[in-house]
Amino acid sequence: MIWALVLVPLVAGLLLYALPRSAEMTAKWLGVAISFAAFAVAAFGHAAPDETVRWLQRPFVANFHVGWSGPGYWIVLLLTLTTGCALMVARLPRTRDFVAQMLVLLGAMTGVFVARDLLLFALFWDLMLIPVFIVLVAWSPAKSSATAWKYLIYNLSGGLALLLATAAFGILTGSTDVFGGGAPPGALSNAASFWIFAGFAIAFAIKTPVWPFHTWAPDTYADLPAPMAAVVGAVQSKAGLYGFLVIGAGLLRGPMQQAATLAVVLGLISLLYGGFAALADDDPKRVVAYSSLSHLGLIVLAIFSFDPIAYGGALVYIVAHGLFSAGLFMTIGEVELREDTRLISRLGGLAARNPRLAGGLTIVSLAALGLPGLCGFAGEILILTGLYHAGLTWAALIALVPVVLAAAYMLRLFQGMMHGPEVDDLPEREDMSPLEILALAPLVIAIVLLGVDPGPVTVQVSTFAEGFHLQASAPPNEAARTNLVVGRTP
Amino acid sequence: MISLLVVLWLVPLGGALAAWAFGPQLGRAAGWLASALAFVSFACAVVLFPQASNATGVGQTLVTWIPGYTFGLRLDALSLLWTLVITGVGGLIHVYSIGYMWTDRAAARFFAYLNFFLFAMLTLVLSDNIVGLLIGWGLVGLASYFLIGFWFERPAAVAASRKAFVINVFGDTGIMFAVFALYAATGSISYADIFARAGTLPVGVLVAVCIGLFIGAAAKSAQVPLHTWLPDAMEGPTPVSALIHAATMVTAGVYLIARFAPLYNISPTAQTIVSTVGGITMVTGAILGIAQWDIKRILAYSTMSQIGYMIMGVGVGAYQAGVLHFFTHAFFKAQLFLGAGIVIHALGDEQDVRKMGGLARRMPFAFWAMLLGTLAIIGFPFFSGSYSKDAVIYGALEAGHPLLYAAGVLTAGITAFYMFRMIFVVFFGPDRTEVPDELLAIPPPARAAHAEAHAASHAPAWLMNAPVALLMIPTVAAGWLSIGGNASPWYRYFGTMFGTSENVAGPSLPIPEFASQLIVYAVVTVGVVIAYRRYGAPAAQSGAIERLRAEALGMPRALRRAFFVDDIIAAAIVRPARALGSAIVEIVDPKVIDAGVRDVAWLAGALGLVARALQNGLVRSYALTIVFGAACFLAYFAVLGAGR
Amino acid sequence: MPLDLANYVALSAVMFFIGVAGVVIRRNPLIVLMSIELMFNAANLALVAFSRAWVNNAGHIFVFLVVTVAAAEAAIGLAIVVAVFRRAKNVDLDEVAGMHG
Amino acid sequence: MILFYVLAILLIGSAIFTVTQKSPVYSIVGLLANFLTLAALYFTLDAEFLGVVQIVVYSGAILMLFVFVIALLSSGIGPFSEGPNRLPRVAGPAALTTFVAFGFLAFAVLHAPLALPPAHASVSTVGPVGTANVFGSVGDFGVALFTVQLLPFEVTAFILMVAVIGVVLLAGDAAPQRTRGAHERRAKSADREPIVKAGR
Repeated sequence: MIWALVLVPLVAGLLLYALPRSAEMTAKWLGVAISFAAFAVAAFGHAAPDETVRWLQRPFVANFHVGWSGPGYWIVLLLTLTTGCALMVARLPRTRDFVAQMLVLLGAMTGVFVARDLLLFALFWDLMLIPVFIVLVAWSPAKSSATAWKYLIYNLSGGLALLLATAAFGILTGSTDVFGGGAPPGALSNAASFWIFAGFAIAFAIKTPVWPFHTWAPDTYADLPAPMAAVVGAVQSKAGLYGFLVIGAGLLRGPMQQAATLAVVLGLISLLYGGFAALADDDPKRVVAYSSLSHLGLIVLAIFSFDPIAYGGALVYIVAHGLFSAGLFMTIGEVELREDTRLISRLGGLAARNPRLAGGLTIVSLAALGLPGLCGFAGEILILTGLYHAGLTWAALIALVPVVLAAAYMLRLFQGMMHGPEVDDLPEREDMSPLEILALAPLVIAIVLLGVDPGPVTVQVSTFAEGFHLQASAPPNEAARTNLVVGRTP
Repeated sequence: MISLLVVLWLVPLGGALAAWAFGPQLGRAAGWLASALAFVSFACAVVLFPQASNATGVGQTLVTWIPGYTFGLRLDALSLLWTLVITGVGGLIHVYSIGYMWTDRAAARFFAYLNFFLFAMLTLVLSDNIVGLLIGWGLVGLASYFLIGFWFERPAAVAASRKAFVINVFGDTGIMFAVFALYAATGSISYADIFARAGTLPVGVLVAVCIGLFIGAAAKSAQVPLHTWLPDAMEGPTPVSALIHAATMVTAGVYLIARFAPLYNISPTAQTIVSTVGGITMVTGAILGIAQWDIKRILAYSTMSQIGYMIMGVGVGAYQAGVLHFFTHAFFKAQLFLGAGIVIHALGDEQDVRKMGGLARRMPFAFWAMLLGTLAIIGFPFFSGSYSKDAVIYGALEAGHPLLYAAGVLTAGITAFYMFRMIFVVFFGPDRTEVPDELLAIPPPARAAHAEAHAASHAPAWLMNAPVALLMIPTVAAGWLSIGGNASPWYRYFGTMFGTSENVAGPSLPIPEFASQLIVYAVVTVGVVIAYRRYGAPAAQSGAIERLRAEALGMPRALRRAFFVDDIIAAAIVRPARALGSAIVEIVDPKVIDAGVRDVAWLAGALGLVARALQNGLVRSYALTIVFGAACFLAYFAVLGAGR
Repeated sequence: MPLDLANYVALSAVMFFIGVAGVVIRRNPLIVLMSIELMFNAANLALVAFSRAWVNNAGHIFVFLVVTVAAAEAAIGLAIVVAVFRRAKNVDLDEVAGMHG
Repeated sequence: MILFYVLAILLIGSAIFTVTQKSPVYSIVGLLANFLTLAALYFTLDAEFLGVVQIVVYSGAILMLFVFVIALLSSGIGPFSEGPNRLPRVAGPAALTTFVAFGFLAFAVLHAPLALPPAHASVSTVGPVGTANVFGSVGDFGVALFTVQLLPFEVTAFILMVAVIGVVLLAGDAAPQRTRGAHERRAKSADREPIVKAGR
């Protein structure tokens, strides 16, 4: 059943091209139906057992192994929900092809979050870049495909590092089917595990993004059409954090602890850097991108604090950030559809004519600035509590600065677009249609629910955090190791 | 009965959602609905009064996030007092607002915000834990933001709302620090657990937590130097100013410190900081109150000053006195604002006192309302303010802060002066409503440009007058609750909460309480007399226009710019932050970080060029390359062979 | 001075590099092909000489192979020359630079 | 020994003659001389079969091929006209590289312990069959070729067949559809999009 979550969207995405080009509505609603069906299947199938198909025996064991992990479950829910909501309001040329790409993206990303095998994970990791690249090339408003290449080069570099690290891991331990439940892999030497972790960390840091690997993100988000920006901004960036959480903290905790100081410093820089940059940019999508840099930096801090409270907060914040950034991209996209521009300096006073749109943007931007009672706050306060609890007092204190910055830049974004005197030369358009409200409503409801009670999410992560992890610094068992290393014995 | 607590808490939220979602359909009914729901909450609080008026009260557990992060409600003596004021005064202001917003298109949205504010404020005071308090803290900030920026097409309102919100979020971070420091130290967020383990906190943590909490309190309660949002917040509709920015929300800081009395009591350092900042605010607000021409800004600075009194009161440990001042202030300040609202409304949104004058004859009801409020605020004998203010001032002396005591007495005098200045300028002298701006030195953009059809309001007059009239009773009489010292109903009510007044009136005090009251009265009288001589006397009124003009032009720059606090914040924080952001977006990202990446790409391109030059298609050059390679191999083997 | 393997190998080397020079310097494809034949033969000479030295006729077999390959190479090369000549009416190697990058 | 030096001088001289001639026809004559000399050298190295093969295959077949091609091309308009030298400055480096490579090779050869054992001193040691034939004789060679080295021998057949097919395909097709100019230029690199865009 979990395989169906991955394969049905992938296959459906490819099959959509068999539809006539004019069947735009059919394609769109098919996409929406598949997304929400996936959401329902995932939501009700949280107890589904792992599914494995044999893949490789040499040079190391790898299986088509999928299953739920605590974080993966919530992120897949987030993914299917945002994809469905985003598709509902997709209005752009060549809708059929776009929906197809979205479905491929959905399948590939689901694959990333349910893969229980490192090699499979790496496979889906690279696969999920492709639809984004295609959409950047084909639907970007910009004339050149420079953004697409930038996106691809950055992320493929990460993907390459990931693949190398995976291969090294497989060859050295004999198996990549190592997420929970599998046979215990052979021990890694400290040096080897450090370099393997470095490979993973590069991929994850680029994807998240962490300063200074972030410059692809604002360009990408700015050029992607709003529905895909919502999905990519909300969920794809979580792949890096998911990796840190599951592969880093789960499998390679030893080297991860060695790298903690560096990661905390980079996380703090990301926090502040993104916050300040978001104060200045005129393009709201880039503001959201920079704010993501800031918010996700906080999650990086949380992950590298190795504190159970912070882990709970990190997962809450991962889901929360997905919800509100998807909402932000969607509402910004709707403003852009109406006014043909989205620059803060050009817009103003939209709330008078489009009060419902303003209301939607209010809620998502409030969640983004961490208003107590909405989901952003729940994650934030838990992470900060965890950071302080873990002894990272100064990090916790510095992390308070972006809280204020977030209020400043989010209000600047919101008020710049919605408030102030009406701008005369903007076209006067309809307020949100019922369909658009319907598309935003699930996100808003989730934002409020998660803000009121993140309990279910934190419970998931706490069981996960203690559930499994390989001690990389375990005493090396040479005999076991040479037995496992296939093809390298002289 | 427990479910009644939840009802009390959630009823305003229901009203807010209903008014928000069905505003257009409800029309004016939204106002009535919202008011009714506010009174429902009030009724619930009254029903719960017998059980709740002690230190334990009634409670209800709601949800758990992680172990120790358990949320619940608790209604005890302290929160009950606030609840009654919030819902009671809030209900009256709701009714008043129906009249005030009679012609506003977006009135339903206004009532949604007002009800949402009630909900948020109830969350704040009813929470039995610090995170719940923080949630309420943030939500009241949001409600305040919504209501300040209610007329969002006015740039000034938008800017003011943003400023208020950002400063309040800054305050929130202080409380956030307290949250995680306390959680780390005690493993819980509930007040009960924290206070039970308060004694085990290290001194450093304790002081840091108290300061963090006070940062939150200072931002919310407009304490120096985080006060600058409050005068700007007067951009919101006047009922909002009355409810949020005078009676309830801005006093949340007082609640916070009173709530955390067990922590402050064992941390004299924090107490000193709190009371000192309160004292400074008290004086600063009063001095700046002298320099204002906008009737609402006068009241805003007086609010700031009065909250300074309260903070000083709770800061020195005189919790009953500080909270009593909150209690009386809620009534008389609401009364003042609502009275001012009647004036402003009647004059078509004119707020500049120079454009008023002689209104006592035209609006006798507003005049009497304002006069009663003024008498209460300056501490005129037997009015409510005198009891609470005297208690606070004397409390400072009792706690051993003679300097603060002196400042309190002085501020009482200044308060008397600027309040009566307002009364005299607004209600006496010649009518200046038709005098051109130039003659009064009114700068052109200072006036609110919001010319919604308020002037032609057809709301029944009683809608606005009745709440004001009802407020007159507690404005005069609320202080009588405390007559009789420790035996009074007030002190008995809080007996279980803060213990019996620890004011051991020792012989070491230089003056007894009664003498202190007389001193205050004397100073107040001096203030009133000076105000009368400058503004009220017939001699002063004859040339009022010229004199007001001269005074406006001759105002010291420091006063006009409110001691430059805004300028300092802008120069030290806001502008550097913006500049840093611009530098990142325009320089660092494209020119530094991307440049590194571009250099890598350039290198690849350069390598490509070299490789391309080799691929010239000429067979001979390929052959030569092969030969070169062969030569290298040969050299390698020759050298290797020679080395052996 | 006794005749030894070194003489043969050195002779082979000289001949080889004469061929190399021809390939690198000449622009007439026919002469270049002949130079290649020279190089083949130089290699063959070395093979035969080594084969003789170790008294092992594997070298001879290899020479046989090389001769075959040389024949095939010459045939193909000349066919290419003919084909190029048909297209360009010219057999200057420098003119056949369509593969430049 | 004298024979060796005579043959060596002849070999080198004919090779140089081959490479330096302007006309391919003269080169072929030089090459013929070269091949014949080489055949003689093979005989001195006891490789009688190979010597014969050298004469028959090279001098008889391959050189004939060259002659045919020259004849074929000469029948058209101005054969072998040379265009401008597009690597004018390559001669120096080419000579230098060649010479250096040669130097290294010579250095290696002269420092290698290469002694020549006496002729007919032993029989071939090739293969397990080891028929007691004389080294380099036709019999010896044939036994090796058809027993131990059968696979390479078969492979040569394939090579030749592929070559025949290739030649037919290459030279046998009709006149070209169009003439491609060798001097066709690619688009300027400046017209192309840079990969990473320069800022916003």
